[in-house]
Amino acid sequence: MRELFTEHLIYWLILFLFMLGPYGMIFKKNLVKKLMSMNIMQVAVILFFLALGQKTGGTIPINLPGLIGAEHYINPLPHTLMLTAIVVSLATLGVSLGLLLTVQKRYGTLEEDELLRRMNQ
Amino acid sequence: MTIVALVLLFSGFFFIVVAALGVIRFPDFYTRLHAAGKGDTLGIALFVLGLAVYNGFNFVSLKLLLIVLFVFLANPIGGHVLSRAAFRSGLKPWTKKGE
Amino acid sequence: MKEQLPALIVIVPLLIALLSPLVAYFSTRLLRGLGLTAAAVSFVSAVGALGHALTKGPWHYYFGNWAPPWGIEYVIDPLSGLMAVLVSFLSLVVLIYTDSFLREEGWLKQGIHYALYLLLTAGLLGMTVTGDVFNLYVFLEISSLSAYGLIASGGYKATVSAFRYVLVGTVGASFYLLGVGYLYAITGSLNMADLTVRLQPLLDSQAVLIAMVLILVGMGIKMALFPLHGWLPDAYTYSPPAAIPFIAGVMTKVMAYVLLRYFFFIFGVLNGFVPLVLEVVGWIAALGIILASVMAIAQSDFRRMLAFSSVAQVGYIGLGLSLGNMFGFIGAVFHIINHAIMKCCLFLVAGGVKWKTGEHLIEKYAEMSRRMPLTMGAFLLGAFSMVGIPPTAGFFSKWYLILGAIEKDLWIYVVVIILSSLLNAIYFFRVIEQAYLKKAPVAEREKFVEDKKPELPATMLVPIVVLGACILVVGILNEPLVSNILLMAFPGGGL
Amino acid sequence: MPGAFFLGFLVFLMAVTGLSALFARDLLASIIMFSAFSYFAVLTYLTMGAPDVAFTEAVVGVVSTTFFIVALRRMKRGSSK
Amino acid sequence: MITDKLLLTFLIALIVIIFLMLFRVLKGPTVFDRLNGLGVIGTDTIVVLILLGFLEKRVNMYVDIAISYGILGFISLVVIAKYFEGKGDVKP
Amino acid sequence: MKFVRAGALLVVVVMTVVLFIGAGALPAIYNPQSPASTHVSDRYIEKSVEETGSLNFVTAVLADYRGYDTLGETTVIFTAGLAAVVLLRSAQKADSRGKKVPLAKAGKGMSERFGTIVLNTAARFVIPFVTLYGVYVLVGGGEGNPGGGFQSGAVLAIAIIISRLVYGEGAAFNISGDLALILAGIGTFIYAFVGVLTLLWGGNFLEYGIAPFLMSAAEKHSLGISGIEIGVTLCVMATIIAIFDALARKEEVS
Repeated sequence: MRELFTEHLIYWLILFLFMLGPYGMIFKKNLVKKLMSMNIMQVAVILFFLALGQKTGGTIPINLPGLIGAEHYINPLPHTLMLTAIVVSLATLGVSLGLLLTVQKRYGTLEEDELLRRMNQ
Repeated sequence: MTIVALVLLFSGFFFIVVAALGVIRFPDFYTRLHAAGKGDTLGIALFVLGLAVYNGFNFVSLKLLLIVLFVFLANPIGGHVLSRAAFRSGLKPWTKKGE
Repeated sequence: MKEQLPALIVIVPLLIALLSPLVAYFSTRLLRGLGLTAAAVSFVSAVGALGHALTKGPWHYYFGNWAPPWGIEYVIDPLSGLMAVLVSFLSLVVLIYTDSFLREEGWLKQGIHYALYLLLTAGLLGMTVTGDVFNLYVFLEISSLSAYGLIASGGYKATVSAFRYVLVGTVGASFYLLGVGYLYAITGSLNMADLTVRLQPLLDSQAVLIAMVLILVGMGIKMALFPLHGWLPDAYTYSPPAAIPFIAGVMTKVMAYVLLRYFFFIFGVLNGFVPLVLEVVGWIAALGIILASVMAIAQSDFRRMLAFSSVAQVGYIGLGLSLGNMFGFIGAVFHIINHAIMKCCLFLVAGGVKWKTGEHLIEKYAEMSRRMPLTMGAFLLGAFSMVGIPPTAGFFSKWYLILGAIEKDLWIYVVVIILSSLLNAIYFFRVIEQAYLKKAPVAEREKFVEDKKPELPATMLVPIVVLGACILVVGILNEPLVSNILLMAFPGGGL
Repeated sequence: MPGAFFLGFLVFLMAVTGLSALFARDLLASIIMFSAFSYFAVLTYLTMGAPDVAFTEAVVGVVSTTFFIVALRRMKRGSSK
Repeated sequence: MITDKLLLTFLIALIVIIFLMLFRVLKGPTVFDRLNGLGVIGTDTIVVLILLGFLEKRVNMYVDIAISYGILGFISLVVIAKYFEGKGDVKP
Repeated sequence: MKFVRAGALLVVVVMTVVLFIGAGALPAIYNPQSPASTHVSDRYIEKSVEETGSLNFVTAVLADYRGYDTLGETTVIFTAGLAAVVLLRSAQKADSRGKKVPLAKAGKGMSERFGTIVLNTAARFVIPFVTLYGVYVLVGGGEGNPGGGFQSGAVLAIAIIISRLVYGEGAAFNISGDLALILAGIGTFIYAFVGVLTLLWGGNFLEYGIAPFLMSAAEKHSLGISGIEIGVTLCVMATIIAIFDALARKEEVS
């Protein structure tokens, strides 16, 4: 039981952070906050992948002269994948902020209830 | 060299702690900004300088010096810009009661 | 160059898309030619690759010549080849159609529209032919982002629905990525073939179950499987007519293809927790078919009706997936093809009517058959196919689905399919009634009787007619299609 | 393992800042907390031995904060809870 | 004389300070207080990054990130100050 | 409505619990024997220096082994730029109802000049410094430091954003939105063009080793990597500026 706690605690924290995303998107009525919770979720996915690559006795995956062998370096593959994921999150953020500005311009509000009311007028 | 580094490190750390205390304890924004802007800048600069001395003379130390330079440039300007924005948007400075 | 065909399928539209703002700055006509060329090249190479896959077996293409699992590979087997042909064909057809809507726009708008459209094509094609689960995510994001852009360019209401789509779509993509993370954690590989091998001893692990659920939810959101379809109706209704036929026709189908690929090829339908998950999918899909069809009846906007019908039709694919046997597989893939073609055709018709009359409401379709006979003919074929009337394609996919359900003794699914066909008939008959039987009000009638112009410009009419013909052709040629391609595509190589 | 505890503490801080970003009434404050969230994310990535990712996140953090504030300039600052 | 242990002590102390600053960021009361706290967190993080680099024996990698942090604090302050130009509201 | 919210909360809680339980089945964190650290990654760590000539394994994987992913990533950025620009330019035109659009509260916009002497003077020092640093990140990226095309592009973009913020829309050190979009396309095209070159030389897409130069394989690979890094830098820089420009553009009075 104690092992489970030390070995998986970080996963749990990360998954909690991940579920903050859907929670915020459902229960926060402000669109900017929905956007933020989306971003938090993406960060949690990144953390999850990085946690997978951890290794005791591993250092940063940049070659040190004289230190040869796979067991001395952290797995570089998740880092690569997550670089892509970060870039994707920035891209999504840009697009959705553009969308929000347009919504604000037309409807003058970013609160979901108010927005729905104004849309159906 | 080590002694110099140690002195720099500890004095830098002292200023950082003092700045942090100030930010926590001072009564209003302007005084807190005062603590952060002055204390923190000096503290960081001394601390990083100490690390640079400890590291010896190489490319990394040059970069550390660059950081010191940049902190010295950016932090006060940040403070200036921030206090200007605060004052212009109508935040009143704190005064002792009754004055 | 022949051995580089798989790369060309995706690369050519991508390259042209990257240059299109630049090209549009100098000449929009040149851009139009380049875009059509790119789509055509992509289509031709997809056909070539499919031919190779059918005659000589699956084609593996290594990017950077790094062998998998270290590098990224493209796999063209009959299934992915068929999907690539479908996507690139529809992309080409809709691109011809797009032209009339864009002629009057400025260079920037045209350049961006072409770029986004070609990027969407490239993204969807990349998703179909890739053999790497993370590469699939990257192309998923390319296609989603370009779809957000295309949908949002349709006015203010479209912006709101596009924002909702961004949120929901990102949740879907993140769920998918987390699922990939679980798979990566227990196998250490990202290559699909390698995953299949390394997952075999692990299929009873809880982590695989979670990964399965995460991927199912993620892709389910993207393909608008029933309880997760909230973003779809608004997005389809408000987006601009130049882009929506392709998005509606192809995007959700490619996501469905990804699910098929995962469940039939990577997890294997008979192992571990898979049958349990599939059973749940089946019930949800059956419920979704009925509810979405009922919702479609209640709509007064033609596009909104089509959107709800899309949700119902995606349910059929889910049903085929959940059956998990050969007939279910064939039915699902066949329905992907059919539905892509007919939904594309129907949205083209909706766009054509909008172009001519500026209307989307069903009640304004009165006597449309005399004003636009060819367009309405194509609509009639599409509607018959949706309902499932024999010579058209839609009948046969339902037929295979029913066969699959009978084979598994799930008679309730048979009932669901037949019932939903009836519901389909009801909501399409409303439109048919308006278009063929109702008389238009006199004032409007005089207007269009005087009108001597052709019903639509040729660039719009040809795609509509071609797709209408395709519905018939696919229906009539279903036997060779199934026995030559779909049976080869079934994992294990058919009977 | 001290590294694990340090890591757990940082992720906990991220959770705190993330939650408070979601629950602030003032959107500008929310963005500032989001910025702090991104700071801790950088520290966490570094502790996990991923300098490349941390670097990217640091830069992306700046850019996304900038985007947020520039966009907020045209929005209303208040927010429902 | 300067051992890893000393650096580790500094590191932990700095983390505690950052944690305290977080209180300021979370509590407010005005936006400017939060910003101020954020600025202090930013500058302290620079030191934390460099210390982490010394502890990992890979200083040259961490210094780059530290420099970009310096820029980070600066630009976000400038952007927020610009936000307040001509707006004139402290509270929403 | 209450029921829907409660149901949604229930779904979120159940999902969290399921994920927590599922995490128990994952290999423990820090385990050097976990499949993720033993199966594919070994080759990247052991061979990448000789095969790709890059000391940074992450760069090696990013730009060479999985270079095609990175092409996709760059395209994603470019797509985002396109989508953001098309949105903010065209939404008001496409709305058929033609209502008057309510404007945001008047005041000086983000695109105005920001006039304090201290800031203006400081920006004169800071901007070249940041630009130089961006170039350094690009150049130093391959030589065993973190950094590379993406980071460099973002830092360069930050330099331009500072200039835009301080000196306003008429800043000398500036790129306009439309031009930025074209530049972003060209940047990504440079990346893809490296791949097309390798196709034309008879290799697979992005197979740098095929280049007909008199070099060792590792040198060819690092040449190819630097080629694509330049493309990534250009694309990222231009796209961030394009999005910023679209967001901060002066509100058009209609």
